[in-house]
Amino acid sequence: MAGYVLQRLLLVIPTVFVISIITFVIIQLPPGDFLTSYIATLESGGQVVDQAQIDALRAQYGLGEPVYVQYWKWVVGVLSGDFGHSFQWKRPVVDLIGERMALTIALSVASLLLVWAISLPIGIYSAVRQYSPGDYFFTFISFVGLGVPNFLFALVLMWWAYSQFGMSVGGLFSPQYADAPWSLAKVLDFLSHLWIPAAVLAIGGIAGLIRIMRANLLDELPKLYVTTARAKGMGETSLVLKYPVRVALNPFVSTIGWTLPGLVSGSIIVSVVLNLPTTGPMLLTALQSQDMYLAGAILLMLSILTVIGTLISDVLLAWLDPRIRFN
Amino acid sequence: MTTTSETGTPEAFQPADNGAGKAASYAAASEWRLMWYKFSRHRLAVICGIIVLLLYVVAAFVEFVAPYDPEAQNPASAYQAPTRIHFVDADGQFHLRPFVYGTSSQRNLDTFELEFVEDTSARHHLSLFVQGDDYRLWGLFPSNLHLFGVEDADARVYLLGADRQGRDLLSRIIHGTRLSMSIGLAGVVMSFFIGIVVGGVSGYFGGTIDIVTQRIIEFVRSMPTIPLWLGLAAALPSNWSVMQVYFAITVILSLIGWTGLAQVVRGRALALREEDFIMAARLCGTSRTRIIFKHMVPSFMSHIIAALTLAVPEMIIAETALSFLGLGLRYPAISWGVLLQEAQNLRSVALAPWLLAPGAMVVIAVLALNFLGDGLRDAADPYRR
Amino acid sequence: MNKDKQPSMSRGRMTRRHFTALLSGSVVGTFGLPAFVTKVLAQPTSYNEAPMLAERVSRGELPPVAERLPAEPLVVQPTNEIGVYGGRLAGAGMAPETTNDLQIGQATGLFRFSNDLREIHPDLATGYEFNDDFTECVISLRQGVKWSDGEPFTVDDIIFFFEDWKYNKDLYPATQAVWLLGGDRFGIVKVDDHTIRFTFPQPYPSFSVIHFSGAPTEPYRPAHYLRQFHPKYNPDVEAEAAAAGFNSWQAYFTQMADGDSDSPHYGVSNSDMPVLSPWIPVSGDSQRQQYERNPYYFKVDTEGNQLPYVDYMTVEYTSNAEVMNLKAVSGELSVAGLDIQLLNYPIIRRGEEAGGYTTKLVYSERGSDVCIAFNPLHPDPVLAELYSNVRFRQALSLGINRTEINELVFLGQGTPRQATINETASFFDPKWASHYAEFDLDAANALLDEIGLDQRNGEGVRLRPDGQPLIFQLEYLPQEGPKKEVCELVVKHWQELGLQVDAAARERGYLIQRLDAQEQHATAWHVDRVLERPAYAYSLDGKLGPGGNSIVRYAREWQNWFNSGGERGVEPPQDAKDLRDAYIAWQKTELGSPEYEAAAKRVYDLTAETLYVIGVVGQAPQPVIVRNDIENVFKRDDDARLWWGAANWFWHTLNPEQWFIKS
Amino acid sequence: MTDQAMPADMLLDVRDLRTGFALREGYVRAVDGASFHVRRGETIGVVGESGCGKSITARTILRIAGTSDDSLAGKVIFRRSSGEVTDLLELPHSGREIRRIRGAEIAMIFQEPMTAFSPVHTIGNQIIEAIRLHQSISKEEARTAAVDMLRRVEMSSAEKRIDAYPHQLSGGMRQRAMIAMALVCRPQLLLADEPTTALDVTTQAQILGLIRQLKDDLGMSVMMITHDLGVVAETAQTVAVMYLGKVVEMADVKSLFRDPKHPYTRALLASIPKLGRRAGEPLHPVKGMVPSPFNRPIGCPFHTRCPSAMPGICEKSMPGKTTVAGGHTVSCFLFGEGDKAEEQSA
Repeated sequence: MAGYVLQRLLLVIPTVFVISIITFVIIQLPPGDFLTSYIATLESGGQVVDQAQIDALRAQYGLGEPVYVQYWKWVVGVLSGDFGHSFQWKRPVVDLIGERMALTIALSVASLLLVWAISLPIGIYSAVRQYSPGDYFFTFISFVGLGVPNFLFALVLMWWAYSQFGMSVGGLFSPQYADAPWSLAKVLDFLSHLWIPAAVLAIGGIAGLIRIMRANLLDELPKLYVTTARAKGMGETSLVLKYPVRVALNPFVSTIGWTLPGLVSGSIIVSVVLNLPTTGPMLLTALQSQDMYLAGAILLMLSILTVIGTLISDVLLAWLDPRIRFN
Repeated sequence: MTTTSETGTPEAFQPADNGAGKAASYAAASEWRLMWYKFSRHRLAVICGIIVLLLYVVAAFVEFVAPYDPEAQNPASAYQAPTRIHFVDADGQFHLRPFVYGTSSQRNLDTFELEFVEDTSARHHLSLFVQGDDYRLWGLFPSNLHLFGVEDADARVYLLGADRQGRDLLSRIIHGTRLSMSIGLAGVVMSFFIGIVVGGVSGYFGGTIDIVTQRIIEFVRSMPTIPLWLGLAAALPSNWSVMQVYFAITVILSLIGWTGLAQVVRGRALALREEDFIMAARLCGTSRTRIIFKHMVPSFMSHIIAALTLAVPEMIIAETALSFLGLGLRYPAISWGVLLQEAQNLRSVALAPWLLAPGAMVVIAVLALNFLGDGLRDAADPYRR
Repeated sequence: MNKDKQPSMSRGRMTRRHFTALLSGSVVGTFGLPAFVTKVLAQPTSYNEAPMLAERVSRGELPPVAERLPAEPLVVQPTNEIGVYGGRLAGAGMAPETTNDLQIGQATGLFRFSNDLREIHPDLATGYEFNDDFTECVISLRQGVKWSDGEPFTVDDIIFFFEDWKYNKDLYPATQAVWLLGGDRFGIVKVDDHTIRFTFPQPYPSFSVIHFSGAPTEPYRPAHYLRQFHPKYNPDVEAEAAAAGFNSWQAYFTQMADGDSDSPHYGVSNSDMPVLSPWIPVSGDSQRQQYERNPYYFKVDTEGNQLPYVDYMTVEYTSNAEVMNLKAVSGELSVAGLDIQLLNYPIIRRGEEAGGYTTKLVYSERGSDVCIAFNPLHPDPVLAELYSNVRFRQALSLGINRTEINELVFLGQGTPRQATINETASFFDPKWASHYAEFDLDAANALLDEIGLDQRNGEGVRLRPDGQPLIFQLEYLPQEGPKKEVCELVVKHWQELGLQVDAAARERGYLIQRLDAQEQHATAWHVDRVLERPAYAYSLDGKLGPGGNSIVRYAREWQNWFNSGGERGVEPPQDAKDLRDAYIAWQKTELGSPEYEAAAKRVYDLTAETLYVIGVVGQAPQPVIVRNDIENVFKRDDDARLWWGAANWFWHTLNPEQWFIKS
Repeated sequence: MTDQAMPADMLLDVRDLRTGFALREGYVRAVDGASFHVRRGETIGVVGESGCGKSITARTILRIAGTSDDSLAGKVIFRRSSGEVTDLLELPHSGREIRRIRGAEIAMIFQEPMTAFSPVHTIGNQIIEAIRLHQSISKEEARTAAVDMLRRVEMSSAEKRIDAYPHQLSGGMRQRAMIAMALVCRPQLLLADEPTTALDVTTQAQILGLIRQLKDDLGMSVMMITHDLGVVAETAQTVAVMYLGKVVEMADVKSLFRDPKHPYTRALLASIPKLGRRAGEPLHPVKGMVPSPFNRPIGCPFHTRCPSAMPGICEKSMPGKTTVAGGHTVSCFLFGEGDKAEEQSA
C-alpha cells in the first residue's frame, strides 16, 4: 500500500510539471498579451496610446521576453512561493487567490456533499427498484437536471428568491455581514445564501451521479455474492448496503478525482451569473484579459487539485478494493 | 452459458440455439434484427425515438414548419406574451376552428412597457398550409407555404410569444432545431473515433501501452476545459465565420471529450481479450487489427451506440454553455443555445418568461436522446435485457 | 507667500480672460462675473466635524478640525438641506478598473463644473488667468488644503505629476496627447507654493488642465509620498522594486501611483497613497473596496460642518450586469446609475416600492448611443472607394429605420438623430441632427443605384462595380450600451437595401487590432463627450474628429498623417483636412466669444456634410436609482437630467460629499 | 398450517413445484411440476442438463430465486429444527421467518466461490456475519467459531486465512471457505449447487469428500445439484433426474444406475465416456438440443429428442409419475400413465 502510494506520488511531480507547461502555453495561445487587452480597454475608452508607450510598458512588465523565458521566471517564482502580481487587480496573486479560496472550497464541498447526499440514496433506490414508477420519476428528474442549462437555472432561481422572498441577490453574504467578523448570525446568513449556488452547482452533478450509481449498482445486483448474502438470511436493506453498494462505490470513488476540480472550474459560469466570490469568475476575467500570472496560478492550482484528486481517488480505491491493493 | 446459468436471473434460460417456431427466428436473427426486436419492446425508448425522429424531421424542414421568418422583427409586438388561442369568441359563441384575435399595443408612459390589447372585432382562424413569409427551402426552392398560421397577413399568432424584437419565438426555436440537433455531431463522431481507437488499443495490448495510455487519459482529463476553450478559441483564425469557429470548437471539445469513451472501451477490451472467442481468434493467427475491428469492436458496439446518443445531448448542453461564454454560436446563427443566451437576462426572466422556452426544448431533446440511448444500450447488450 | 502675485478673479483685476462663469449659451458675453464670486457663500466662523473624527481628535490621533481645514475651506451649498453625519453608502461596480457610481464621486479636480456643466467653479484651485494671447495660464491653488495624511497640497504636487511622471521618458516614452499642444509639452513654472504658470508655444484657450478639470484626469499626485518610488529621489528604487516582486521600477512606481489610466482613487493597487477626495480607500479585495471619510477633506457646508456627511462607502464588485441591476432593484445600493440599463426600466419602475428607492431618468449625454463609421482606407480598393463615397454613407444612413430602433431598443425614449453635438449646446442647430437621418428606402435605393451599385445577383444582393456581391460586416463591441441590439437591427435594415451585411460582435483586443491594421469594414460604438464644453476641449481627438476615435477610429492612417505632419500615414481627403482645420480654429477661439460660435458651427456643418460617422439614436435616458434614505442627490422638484456625466469625462458634478443618510 | 403431514424421517418434501419468469419475450417456465423429497441424513443428487431448472428449484426452496410470488405453485414442506412443519412457499420471501431458515436451517453453496464471495470483504467478515445473523454472540466468539469451522473444512492456517480476501485464496480454498460459511450455523439441509464444477479433478474429489464427511459429522441432509452423474454416484443415496423443469425419474442411486427407466436418464448415462472405451468408439451424446424455454413442447417435454417417442401419445399429454419399484418413480408413457393415487393437481 505504502509503495503504491509512493509510486503514485512520484508520478505527480512530472504530471504537474507538464501541466504547468501546457497551462502556460494555453494562456499564451490567444494573440497578444495583457497589455494588448489593457490598451484595448484604454483605447475603447477614448485614450490614445502610442506604440512607443506600449513597447515601454511591455518591457516594464517583462512581457516582451520569449515565452520560455517568461515560463522559466514564472516557474522559479512559483517554486519560491512567489506567484507574481496580477496585472488586472494590481495585487499579488497569492492574496487574490487566498481571499477567495476558502469560500470556493466551502462552496465546492457543500455542493459535493449535497450531490452525494441526494444522488447516492436515489441511485440506490432506482437500481433496486428498477423500472418502478419511482425509478422512472427520478430518471426523468435527473435527465431534466442534466438538460437545464445551469446558468439559466441560476438566474431564474436568483430572480425567484428575490421576488418571492426578497432575498439579497448574488454573493454569499448579505451586505451587512459582508465585512463583519464571523459570528453565528453571519454563519446563518452564509448558509441562507449558500443554498442557491449549492443547489445550482449540484443539480447537474446529482443527475450524473444518480445515473452512475444506478448503472453501477445494476451491474452488481445480479452478482452471485448478493445471492450468497441472501442465502445467509440477511435482510434485504442491510444486504444491499453492505455488499453491492459497497462494490458499486468503487467506480464512484474514481470520479472524485475529477469532481473536485470540476466543481471549482465547472462552477465558473454559475459563479459569474450568481456573482459568487469564488476563483471561477476571477479565472474567467483573468483569461479574458490575459492576466497571465493570475490565470496561470489558478490553472496550476486547478491542475494540482485534479492530480491530487486523482491521487486521492486512487488511494481511496486501493483502500476500498483489496483487489487493487494487493495486486 | 454455464457462467450465467447460476446467477438466478432470467439469463439462465437464454438459449444458445434452439428448435423451431418463433424462438427460432428470435435466435437466428441477425444481431441488428435482434437489437431492433429487443428495442421495440422498450416502449419509452420507442416513444423517445419517435420524438428524436420528429426533431430531425422538423430540423430538415424548418422553413416550412415555422410559421414566420425567424428574423422578422415587429416593433409593435416586442415582448408580446404568447397569443391566446380561442375557441369561444367575445360574444360567448363557440367555434370549432381555433382562432386568435389581433392585438394592438401601446406604450405605458410610466414604465415604458408595451401593453397589449386584444381586438375582439375580428377573428383570425388558424389554418394549416397558409401562405406567409417567403423563404427558400434549403436555400434552393422558393416558397411561401407554411405548415400553419393565420390567413390574414396583418394578424400574427405568437404561440410561444415574441422576443425583444417582436420576433416569433416559436419560429426561432424551430429554426434553432436544425443547428442544435446537428452541429455537435461532427465533434461527437470524432471523439468517438479517437476514443475507440485509443481505448481499444490500450485495452487490447494492455501492459506498458495500457499504462502509458492511462496516464495520457488522466492528463487530458486534468486539463481545465474552460481555459482551454477560451485559449484555443482565441487562437483560431479570426477571419473564420461564426459557424467555422463553432465547428472548430466542437472539434476541440472532442479532442478533450474522447477520454470517457476510451476508458469504457478499454475496460471492455481488457475483459474481452480474456474471452474465449478472442483467444480462439488469436490462436487462429488472426491479425491484431482484424481482431480489434472484426471481433472486439462489434462486441462493444452496444456501448458505442448508446454512448453516441448520450453524447449528442452533452453537445447540446455544451453548446449552450459555450454560447454563454461567447464561444459558441452567435448571431446571426440561430440555435437553442443562442436563444437561451438571449434569454439570459433579467428582462426575460421577470417580464417575458416565455423566452425561457428554448430551455424546455433542450430538456426535451436531452430527455428523448437519453432515453433512446438507454433503450439502445439495453437492446444492444447481449447480457442485459 | 507672494499673495500679490497670485491671480484672482476679484479685486478689480478682472479681465475677460480671467476665470469666469463662461456660460456657454445664455450668459455669453457677461464676462467679468466670476461664477464662484456670485456664489461665494459666507465663510462659516466655526467648524463642526463628524463624531467619529471628534473621537479621534479627543484621543489625540488627529489635530482639531480647524487645523485640518484650509483657512478658507470651500463652502458647499447642500442640494436640498443640511445633512447629518454617519452611515455608509453602498454601491456596486463591475471591476476595479472600470468606473462605478461611487468611485466617480471620489474624483477631485482643480476646478469643478456645475451640475448643468455650464459653469466652472473653484475647487482645489481658486482661480486661473490667461494672458491676452492665451499663451500663458496662471493657476492659483487654495491654501491650506491637505492630503489625507495631513501633508499640505502644493504646486509641487502638480509639478511632480508633469515633470516626474507624465513627461518622464522612462515612464512615458510617448507623452499622452492631452498633455501636449501641437506636439509640444507645456512649459511649467512654479511661481510659489500655491501659484503655477503654464506656458504654451501657441494660443491655447481650450487648455486641457482647465477644461478637463473635474475629468478623471487629475493633474497632481502626492509628491511627498511618491518620491520614494522614483529614481530621481530614491536611487535604490530599482532594487526595492525587484524586492517587491516587480519587473521594473516603472511598474512599481505606476502601481504605487495608483494606476496609469489617469483614473485615480481605485485604491486597488495602492490604498496607502494619500488622496484629496472625500473618502479614503482603506481596504480592498477582489470582492469589494472600502472607503472611509477623509479627515482632511477641504469642504464644509454652509453651517461649517466638515464634509462629507457619510462616514463610509463600500463598492462591491459584481461579475455581471444582471446581478448589478437586480441588486439595485432589491434596494441594496444607495445609488446606481452607470450600469443600470434602460431596457430594465419596467422592472426598475415596478420594483420601486419593494426596493425602497426612487428612479430618475437622466440623459445618457451621448450624441448618439450607437454610431457607425465606415473604413475609407479598407484594403480592398473597391470597398475603400465605396466607403469613401459620402453618397454611400448617406444612402446607408437613410436606410436605417431609427424610429423602429428607438422603439425596440430605447423603449421609444431616445432621439433618432445623426451623430453630432448635444442639443443643449449654445450654438446647436437642429439640421445637424436631422441631416440624412430620416428613414427613406426609396431615396436610399436611388442613391445606391446612382453610385454604380445598380446591378443585383439572383438573390437580390447588389453587385459591386467589379461584379462581386457587396458583402461586409458591421463590427461592434458588445459593451457599454445596447450595441448588439442596435447593430442587429441596423444590418436588417441594410439587408433590405440589397446589401449582404452581418453584425459581428468582436472581442475588444481583436477589434482594436483590426482597427489598428485598418482592416475593418464598418464599426459601431457611441459618440460621447459631445456636450459643449468637452466637445470644445477634446473633440479634435474625439469620435467625431477626423479619423474618429476608439472603436469608431475609422481612419487611423489619416491621423498618423496629421500627427506626423504628412510624413507617415495616408493623406486624407480635403473634407477631412477641412474638418481638422475647423476644429483647430474652434479651439483657438475663446469660449463664448462670437468667433467661437461661428467656428463651432463650421465644425458641425462639416461633420454633417462629411457624414464620416453615422448616428442612430442618441440622448437616450439613463435610469438612476436613489434609495429613499439617501438625501441631497437630486434637487427636489428639479427636472435636471444629468448624472455623473461619465459619457463626457466630467465627473463629480453631484457633490456626493454632501449626500447624507436620513435616519 | 395446511395439510403437511410428512413422515418423521422426511426433512423436505417438494410437491409439484412450479415457478417461472415473465420476460419481455414471454413467460419462461423454469420449474414445471417438480416433485421430490429429502430424508434426514440423506444426500439427494439432482441431475440434469444446464437450464433444466435444478438451480432454480434449489433457490426457490430458499425463496431467493427472484421469481415473482404469483408464479409459485405447489408446496415446499420443510421440517424445521423445532419440529414444526412449514410450507416455505407460503412465507413472505423477504420476511423474518424465511430469513431465520436461510443460512441457519437450510444453507446453500455455489458453483463459483470466487463470485459468491464479496470481493471487497474478507472471508472472515462474511463468515462471522453469517454466524451473527442467527446467533446473538459477540464478534470475538463468532470469530472463534468461524476459525473452528474453517479448521473443520481443513483450511490450513485458518487463523490467518480468515482475514484473507477471496481473491487471495485458491479455488479449492475458496470453496472450503464457502462450505464453512454455509455450515457454520449447522443447518439441517445443505443445498450444494454444482459445488465442484469449477474445480480441478483433485480438488473436486477433496471437496466432495469433505461434504460427505461433514454431512455425517453434522447429521445433515444434502441436496447435491449437478450435471455430473459421477458426482452423484459418488455422493448421493437418492437421485432425481430433471428435464425442462420436471423431475422425470427418481430412485435410489443403485437402481438408477443399474436400471435406468426414463429414456432421458438412459441417454444421460450413455453419454458418459467410460474408462476403457475403445479409441474411435463414438460417444453417445443426448440427441438434439434442449428446447427453448419459451416454447416448451406440449406433452412429454422430452419427446422431441426421445429415441423411443411414441407418436400420437407422447406429444399429446404429459405422463404422470409411475412407481416402477419401491422408491423408484418415473414419468414416461413407456411405463404407464401415472399413479392414480398421486396427488397431482395440475
